[in-house]
Amino acid sequence: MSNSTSNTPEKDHKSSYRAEERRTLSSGEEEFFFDVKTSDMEVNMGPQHPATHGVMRVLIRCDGELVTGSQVHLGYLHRCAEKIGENVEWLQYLPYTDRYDYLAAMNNNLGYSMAVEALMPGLEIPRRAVLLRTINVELNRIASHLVAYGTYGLDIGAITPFLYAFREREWIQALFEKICGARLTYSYIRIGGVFNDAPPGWLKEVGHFCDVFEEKWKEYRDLLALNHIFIKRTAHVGVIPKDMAIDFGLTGPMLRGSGVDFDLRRDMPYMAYGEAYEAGAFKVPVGSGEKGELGDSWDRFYVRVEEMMESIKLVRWCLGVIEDGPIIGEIPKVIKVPAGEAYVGIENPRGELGHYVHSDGGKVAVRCRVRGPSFTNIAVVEELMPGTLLADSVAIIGSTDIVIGETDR
Amino acid sequence: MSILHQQRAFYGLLTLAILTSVGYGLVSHGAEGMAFGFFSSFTIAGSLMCIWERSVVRSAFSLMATFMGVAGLFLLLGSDFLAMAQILIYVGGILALILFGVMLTPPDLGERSLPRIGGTLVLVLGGASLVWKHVMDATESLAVLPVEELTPMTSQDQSVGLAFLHPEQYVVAFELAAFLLTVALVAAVYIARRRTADFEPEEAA
Amino acid sequence: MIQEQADAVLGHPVHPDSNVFVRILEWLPLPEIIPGWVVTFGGVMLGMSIFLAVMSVLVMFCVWLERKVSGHIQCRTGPMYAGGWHGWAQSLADGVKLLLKEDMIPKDADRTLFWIAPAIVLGSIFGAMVAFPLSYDWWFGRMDLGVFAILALSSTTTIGVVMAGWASASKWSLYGAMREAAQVVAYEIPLGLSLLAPLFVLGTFSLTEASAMQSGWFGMKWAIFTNPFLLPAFLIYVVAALAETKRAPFDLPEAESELVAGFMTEYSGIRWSFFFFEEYAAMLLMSVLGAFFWFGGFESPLTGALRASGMEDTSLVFSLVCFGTVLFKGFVGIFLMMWLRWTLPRVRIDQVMTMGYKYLTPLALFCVLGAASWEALQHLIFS
Amino acid sequence: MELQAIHDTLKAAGVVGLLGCDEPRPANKKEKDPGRAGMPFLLVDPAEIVPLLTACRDESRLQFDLLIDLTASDPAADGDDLWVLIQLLSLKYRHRLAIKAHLPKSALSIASATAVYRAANWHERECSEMFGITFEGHPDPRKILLPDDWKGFPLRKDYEFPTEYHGISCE
Repeated sequence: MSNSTSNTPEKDHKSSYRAEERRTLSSGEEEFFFDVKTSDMEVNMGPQHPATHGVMRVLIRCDGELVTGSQVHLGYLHRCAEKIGENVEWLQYLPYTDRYDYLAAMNNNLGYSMAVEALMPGLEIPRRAVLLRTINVELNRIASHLVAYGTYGLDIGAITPFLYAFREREWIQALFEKICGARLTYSYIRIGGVFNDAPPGWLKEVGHFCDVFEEKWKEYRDLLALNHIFIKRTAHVGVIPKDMAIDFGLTGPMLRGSGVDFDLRRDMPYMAYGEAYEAGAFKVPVGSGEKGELGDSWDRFYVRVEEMMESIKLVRWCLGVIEDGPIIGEIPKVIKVPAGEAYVGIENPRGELGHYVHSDGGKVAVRCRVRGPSFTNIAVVEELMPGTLLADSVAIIGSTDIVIGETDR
Repeated sequence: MSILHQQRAFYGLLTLAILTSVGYGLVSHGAEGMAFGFFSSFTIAGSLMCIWERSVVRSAFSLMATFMGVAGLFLLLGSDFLAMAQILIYVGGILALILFGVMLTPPDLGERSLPRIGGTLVLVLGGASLVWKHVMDATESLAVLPVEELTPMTSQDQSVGLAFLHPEQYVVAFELAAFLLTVALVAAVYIARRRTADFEPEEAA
Repeated sequence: MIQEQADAVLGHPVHPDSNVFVRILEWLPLPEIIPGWVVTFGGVMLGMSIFLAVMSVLVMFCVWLERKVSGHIQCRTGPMYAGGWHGWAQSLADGVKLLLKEDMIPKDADRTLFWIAPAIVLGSIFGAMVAFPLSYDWWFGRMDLGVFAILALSSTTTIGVVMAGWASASKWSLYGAMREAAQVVAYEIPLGLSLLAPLFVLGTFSLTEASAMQSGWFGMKWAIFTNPFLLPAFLIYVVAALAETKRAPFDLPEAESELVAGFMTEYSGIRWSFFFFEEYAAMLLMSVLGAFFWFGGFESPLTGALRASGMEDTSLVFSLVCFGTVLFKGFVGIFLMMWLRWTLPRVRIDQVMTMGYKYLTPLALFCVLGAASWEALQHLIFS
Repeated sequence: MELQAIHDTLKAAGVVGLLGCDEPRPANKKEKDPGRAGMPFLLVDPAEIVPLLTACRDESRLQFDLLIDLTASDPAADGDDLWVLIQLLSLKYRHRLAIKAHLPKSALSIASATAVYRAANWHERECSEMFGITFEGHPDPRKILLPDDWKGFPLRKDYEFPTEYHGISCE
């Protein structure tokens, strides 16, 4: 406990932990200190633990409240998605993509569809389908970030924002239910387009949702992201410097939270994003170290909060340009994919979702690789944890916003 | 005799002793006697458990019974202030700190092999007879001066405060103790303070 | 001195020499044959059961209130079905459910301590509640040292919590227990110091006397209006009371996202509910204590009006009004605590410690000093 | 930058181990070639993978900062081919590079890329347990998704599904 009451300024408490570690490690010089050395304790956080957001196990070595080491164990939700991809037909695999990042199933559908479409050179996707895809994917990004917002609040101990966030998410799910009949696992975006046109009045309701959400968003930001205690808990915690983020291959809000201005939607555009960006429909929010230092948990969190607003603007833009037309390209009932291989990465709410598909011209894939962003993003946690407090480790895991279905696939 | 049996025998004897003293107090001096029997035997039982128990933490917890029993005895004497001070300082403060320190030590069961059967019997019997003797003595003294006839100590807070501040009573001792504690506190802070200058900040490395 | 002063203010002694038990026993037609100690013993038992019943009902109401308040803060309705009107029987139904649930003890747990711990927790908090007077005329246990007793006995819950955490043989429970010990030891100091400020102003440890000292200005001569240093002292008291009762944002011992459920991770059934009973009882305790020492206790414009209309302080109606007033004030405090809980995130252990030792303790000392100086100054000027 | 240009840049920088480009091509009925759709890959020599990745990362006109993915592919059960696939991404120039390295199933060993990109760590662990590739010099060669005592390499085409696991039948 003596570690907790440090008299160093609070803003660099992390570096003071680090310095202390070095002090105990370097046995060469005799330091003058009265810290009682207690035996280390190994604690299993998970597989069943509220802070691990699913069935993940983090083995933590603790000295009192101070975390001295950690090890992440995955695989509790491994469902062999890649092996299944080699055994079912192209279209049959689509519902399996819903299951890896179950909070952003639309985005997963899109990633897989785009990877297969990359192998079909003649296939053209109609404009209405492109815009419907974009609208749904962005709505799903909002829904996914709302969960990230709510559960991060929950990790920090604020329960109410979680329920507010889920209320808005519920509305998005209702919208999805109207367009495709499902609330969580949509399989809405198909190879070649989308499978169902927007029902009458749906686009109008999406516009209404945007109006309401814009107002609510300000409240949510003030309630949690700008709350003083919340800032105290997350700023300066789990700092990922720029070069470390790049070295670990982080993508999405994790990368942007560290101050790297990179977004696949803007920098390697697909669907309607290039056009939308040129029309000024959205910006890419980047962490600035506003409340703490660049790349801390608060930055990562706030990037997600701001992205929700940008997604709203994108949806608005799409609603403005959408017009009637066909919703799916010319594809046969049983899809035959020409031989070839392709890797397509798209910007998921959690980072780059990559699909590598290899076809030999047959009914099933030779190889269907899924590169889930959470899998890469969680790897950095082992590195961040030593030298933080137990409560900080929860804040760090929460700020990576992982979905276990995706790390394990 | 296994550890479990020893444990059972010990606690059985202890319970018997407590019940006996409570019962005797009740028969000889009514409700007050019963309360006295209860509190006094509780005090002694707690201290016996403290010696007997193999786990350090359980020993520490059993001290709570002792402290509470003593507080109860003070209450019985009509001295609320002392009773509450006993609970506040010993149970809420000192015991919590002892537990805090003791709990992180590894459970070393082999080390505390003091209470063997013979020693245990001696301790328990001695304790029981002590309880008995205490009850006898105390009830006799109570019989000399029944509780109803004790002058009730109204507003003890004021009498205690006045005693501390009265120049002819404890004011010098009180001030000296306060001064000593302040010096000790400042010295402790001085010794335990973190010397940030001793190791360079991380950025420099 | 203060007692005489208070007696003079009220026009009658503040401690009528009878408590609720004795009243009830006097009222019962008991035959003479029954020995005296049986009557005393029976009186104590009867009084205890009445006391437990009253307090349990209050605590159950708190649980229901918490669910309703949290529900409405979160745009839900909370319990609606059990019992009919706004789910009033929900706590009762929960209690029955918890009684019927399996009571599990982990294999490696220290069974004895695991069994005793909830009893200590519940016993100490109810012991502390005995010190509350229900009105000028009714009380359960006569306490000249009300505040002192409440602070002392409620600090014993720490031992129970630590015991529970250690006996569970779970590392998360142990963490919860250690946090509880550290937190409570740290915050007992500012809590006691912030209470010292109104104690200086009112000059008494006794709750009844403190209330009597504030009866003036038509029931509005509350301590907080008489001394400018009492407002900061009250704010410190609120923070320290939140920490003492383990309520958010200081719910570190049971931090559900970090420690699963802290010291009660391994508890189930009715034993688990004992810890919740303790939490709500402690909330009630702290709120009512605040009401007594800052917000006039039994005194309000209503009591002022009743007194002006010539009603006796010992009459039944007046006692009921007193009880209602103090309960109302207590529940306002409880509502405040709930509001905070459902709004704020949790702080970290080092921030808790820093705040307790580094800021609240010196500030509370300053308030005590200021309040005492203000009183002395007033005394010099006006006399 | 297109793949051919990247290839040329690397070649100009004196990087060894380049085996050419695997470009998509249209179907050619005369030579009975079914063609190949999709994306181009850079073919490299697995023995030179570490210096090649280092060059990709450090070469000022390429600057592939991010290792996005590292995996393998087993096209056929009867063949001896196994391909290691690496996806790189440049934040500055906004281009991607897909690398393919051929490994024979008889000698599944390749140098670990963890010294160049730390992102490779977990990807290599997964690749290793799924395909049985040994990554020389990997700092932490444990299994990651599978249980520690798992037998066989599930993503290989010649993998035989187990009939029981710890006495539990899975048929």
